[in-house]
Amino acid sequence: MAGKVFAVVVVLVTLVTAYCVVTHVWWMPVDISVHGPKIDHQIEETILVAGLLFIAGQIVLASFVFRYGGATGKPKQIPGGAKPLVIFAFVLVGTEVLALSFIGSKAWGAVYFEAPDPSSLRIDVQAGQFAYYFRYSGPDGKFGPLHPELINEGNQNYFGLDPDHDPDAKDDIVTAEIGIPVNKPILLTLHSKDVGHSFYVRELRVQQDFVPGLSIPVHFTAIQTGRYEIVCTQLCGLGHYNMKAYLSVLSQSDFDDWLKKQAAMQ
Amino acid sequence: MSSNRELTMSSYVGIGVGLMLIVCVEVIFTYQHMAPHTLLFALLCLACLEAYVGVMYLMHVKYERPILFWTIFPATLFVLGFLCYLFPDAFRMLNMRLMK
Amino acid sequence: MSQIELMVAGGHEVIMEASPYGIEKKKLGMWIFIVSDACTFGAFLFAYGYMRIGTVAWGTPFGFSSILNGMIMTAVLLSSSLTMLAAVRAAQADDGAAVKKWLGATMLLGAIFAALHLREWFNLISEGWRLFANPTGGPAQFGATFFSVTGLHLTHVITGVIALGFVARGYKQGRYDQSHVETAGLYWHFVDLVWMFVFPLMYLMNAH
Amino acid sequence: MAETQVHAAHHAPSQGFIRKYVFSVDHKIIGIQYLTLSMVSAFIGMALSWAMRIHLAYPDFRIPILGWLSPNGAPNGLMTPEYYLSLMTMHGTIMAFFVLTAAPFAGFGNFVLPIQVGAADMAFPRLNMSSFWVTFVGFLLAAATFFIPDGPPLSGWTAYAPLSAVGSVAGPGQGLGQTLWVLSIAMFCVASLMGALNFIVTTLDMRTKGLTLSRLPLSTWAWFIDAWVSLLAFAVLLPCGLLLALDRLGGTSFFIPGGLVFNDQLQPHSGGSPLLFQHLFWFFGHPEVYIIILPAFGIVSHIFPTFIRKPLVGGWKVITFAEIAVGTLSFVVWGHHMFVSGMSPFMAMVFSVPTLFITIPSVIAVLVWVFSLYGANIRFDTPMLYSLGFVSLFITGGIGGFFLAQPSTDSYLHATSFVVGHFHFTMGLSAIFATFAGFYYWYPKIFGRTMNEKLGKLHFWLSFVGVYCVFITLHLTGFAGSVRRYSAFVDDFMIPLMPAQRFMTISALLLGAAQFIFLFNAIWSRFKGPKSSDNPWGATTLEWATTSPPPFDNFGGRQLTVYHGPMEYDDEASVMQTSPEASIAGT
Repeated sequence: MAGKVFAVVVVLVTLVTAYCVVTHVWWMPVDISVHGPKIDHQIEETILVAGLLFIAGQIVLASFVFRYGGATGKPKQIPGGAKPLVIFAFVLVGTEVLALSFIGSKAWGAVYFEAPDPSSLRIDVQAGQFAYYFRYSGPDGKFGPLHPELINEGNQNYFGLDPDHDPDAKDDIVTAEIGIPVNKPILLTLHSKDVGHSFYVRELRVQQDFVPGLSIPVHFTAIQTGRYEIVCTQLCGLGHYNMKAYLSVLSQSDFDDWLKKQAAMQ
Repeated sequence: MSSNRELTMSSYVGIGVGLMLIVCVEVIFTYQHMAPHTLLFALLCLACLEAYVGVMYLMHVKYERPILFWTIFPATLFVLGFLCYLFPDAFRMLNMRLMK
Repeated sequence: MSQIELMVAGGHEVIMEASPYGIEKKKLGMWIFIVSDACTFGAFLFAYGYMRIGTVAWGTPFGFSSILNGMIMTAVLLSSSLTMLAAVRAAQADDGAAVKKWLGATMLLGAIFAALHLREWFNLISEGWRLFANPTGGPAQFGATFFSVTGLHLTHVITGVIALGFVARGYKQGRYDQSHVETAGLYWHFVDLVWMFVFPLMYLMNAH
Repeated sequence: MAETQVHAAHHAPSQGFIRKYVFSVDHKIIGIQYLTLSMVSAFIGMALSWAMRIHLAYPDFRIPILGWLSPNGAPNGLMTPEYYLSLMTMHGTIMAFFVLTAAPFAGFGNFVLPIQVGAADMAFPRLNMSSFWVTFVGFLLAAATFFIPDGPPLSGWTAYAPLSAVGSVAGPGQGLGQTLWVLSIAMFCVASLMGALNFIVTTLDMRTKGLTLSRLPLSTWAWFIDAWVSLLAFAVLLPCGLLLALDRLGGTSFFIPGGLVFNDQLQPHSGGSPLLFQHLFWFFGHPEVYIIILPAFGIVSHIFPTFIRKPLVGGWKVITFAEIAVGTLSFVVWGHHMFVSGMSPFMAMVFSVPTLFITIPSVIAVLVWVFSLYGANIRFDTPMLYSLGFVSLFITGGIGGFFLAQPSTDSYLHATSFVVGHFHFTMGLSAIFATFAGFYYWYPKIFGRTMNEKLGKLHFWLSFVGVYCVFITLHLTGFAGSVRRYSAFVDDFMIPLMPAQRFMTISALLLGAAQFIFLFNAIWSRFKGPKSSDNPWGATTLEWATTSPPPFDNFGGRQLTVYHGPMEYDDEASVMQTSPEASIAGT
């Protein structure tokens, strides 16, 4: 009895899980990046491969428990013993994981090993407890150097810029939201002023930690306008849950206007 | 239990003197103005040689059953070998640092 | 007969599976400890290497006098390994007086090593080196790595000297036998061999 | 000779309550102490998870006891975000270290392993006692953080630097709380190293006549392999903890880079690397999850043959080599926790491949369990139900691994609740289920009484269904991008997921409530349960060849000789390992 109940429960759980995954009850938001389809494709591929293993494993478990629960008489081993099982694991699972790592590396390489487009718009991102700040280089195309000792939230010097002494810093535009033009390659430089943070935009399929002390480059191209949430996914302290900013993907003309407006507010 | 019959005290003294000589060679190397990584490589090789001699003779593994050798060396070298995986990030720390 | 009585009467292998290693279980235990401790030291040295690679302009604070001091320390520690071997041989020959003499010599050499090492430490400290400070104005990582790595080693040496004292006392009182001396010897040689890495990496790589 | 006399002196049964039950060198008492400690820890950890789940789904709900525990963290019982993080940190720490590492390995291992190898005690009984008491001090240090003014640390069980390294400027709890945490973990490391050393030597050197390695019970094999993994992994966590302590207390900058600014104040540190901390931590951290799951493999492999009445397919070899492969590979995959951490993207691929390949030995282990059921006569006593539950949970958990092992897919799913669901299945609940299996299985041996079957089965069904309700939902919300370690869902994105959050909270409350059935059963059966025979399950290994509970020296002065492997089952018939009768299953 217990065995039959167990089998039924396992099958039910498997079917419900599979149903939820297949019908996308809760699912990834639509991708808005150029590289995203590769990642989405990889996830689909993995769902197929892993999902089949999941269903097969649970169903075989359930059916054996159902069939042999409370059986009597002389027990027997599966014909052939363990050898076919080991061969199965090596050949089938081995092929699967080889394929996944091969295709997966290509998806990963497409994101991380491709050099950023030289015409990219460069934006400097600084994360701190518990906000992001973004910096555009302004008309001169150059970022002023950073002076951590000058960082002062009170007078809104979030980056530690010294416009009085550094000419490059004079026209830098610092914003609390990030606006980017659509269909233009973007190169972010991530750095943190205090602890580890992360830059995660679900729709962009981008997640990258900020490492205190390092500048981490991230590049992507957004292909759809809209306003998207940036959230921090690296535990950064008591305000972690509330650390977020918005990414606005704008048409080129909207972006130019927006940036002008931001420059005027400096 | 195990016995030390295989080595006499004077051969131990010889090993001790040999190890000290290797240390002297290390010191001489240090003052040859080699490139740091060449020096590091040379020093590490010599240190590993010393450790090997020490473990095999002073600590007597050579005269124990081979399984002892095959237990301690693979386990230790496995851990130390794979810890090398963290060095690429040390170079990242050098090359991608925020503050020059 | 109980298991214990049997062991007393017939020895280990009549009633138990032979150890695959054919050595005393406490010696095996010491070997296992050494494997783990080697990884601990290794991780410290890897952290040092990581810092060293990742730091611009590390600086090399040791002059020849420090290196010479280090060589003397190495010689002292190597000799203590030899006296330790002599103590083990004396224990195997059941020569109580010689065991006491050689263990005493080992402890003395260990203490000299510690004293020389502390002198080096105090020299550096008086020059202004700290765990977090570099008197020459360069990166502070040298002090941090040097004091922590050698501090860990020094702790091992001092622990070893104390442990040898207990072994010597136990041996004299007849509570301990030659296997205890051998086990302590393994530890002592291990501490010696760790120094064979600490010396080139912490001293020689930092000589100017 | 002196050696054996010293040995004999250890083994006179101690007189007096303190020597007998508190500072006891008897491995059985120490095993019970470990099990008790982890049971207390488990209920603390569970209470913390309740508080967190309630806060996630019903942020306005007041929990009065929290208000009493921390007037600052939860004024009037209303949890603040930072207190949520503190509870989360302590949930992770207590569960990962003091429950999952302590119970299946140190707890059952201590009680059962020496008996299974036919020894009177562990190889080093006093070392064994010290490892428990050091663990206990570690536990007290961790528990003490609840009662200090700033409360427990809030940097998660992974305590990433520099959040964990810079001190109280990084937030409440990062001062004294984090210091106590580091010391607690260092203590735990030392205790685990001593325990691992003891297990290894006991398995190698204390086996009774005839108990060759090929005849070792599968649980002993798993504890032995696990001891090696512990020995090497904790040896690296210890320096990691010491360096973190130096950063906090000695002013060094191993993990703290220069130019950090907190509250507009430049910190007096320079030159460290947060990535170094992550590497050292995960070098331990990934083997740690196998340290947790390997004893579970062993316990389940040990229980299976008893209740399917035949040997596992492939005998001892296939499952044991799979465990060795898993244990070995576990050391070369740690970087998959760091795919998006700023680690070299090339290393991400180097770590990804072995992470995927560790699936192969895991799949072999699962296939062994599942296909052993073929042609079996399965009996559904509670231990077997839990073992079957373990297999099902482990399959489900393992599937998530495919997604997190690949850097490309991980870059979307990393730090979402998908990860939380995944590791709760694979190492959390799987190991807990195996622990329950072991508990129901060995309870008659430990206390000489049997646990109530009806309550046991009820406990199983509620737990099994509850686990799936909570943790599959976590996977699904993870696909939707629900971020972990968030205390309140202020994000626009997460609001639509609130129904899922409420469902999980209610399931988790029920799942937790079911554990009180177990607690009641365990305590009640201790005093009122029916007396158990020496071998209630008809099992064959040495722990069943002695009385229940076993006498002080385990076999009442008998010296056993072993003639068979541990899986001599054929339907109703079985042959004890100690019986010279002919083999019936050919192992």
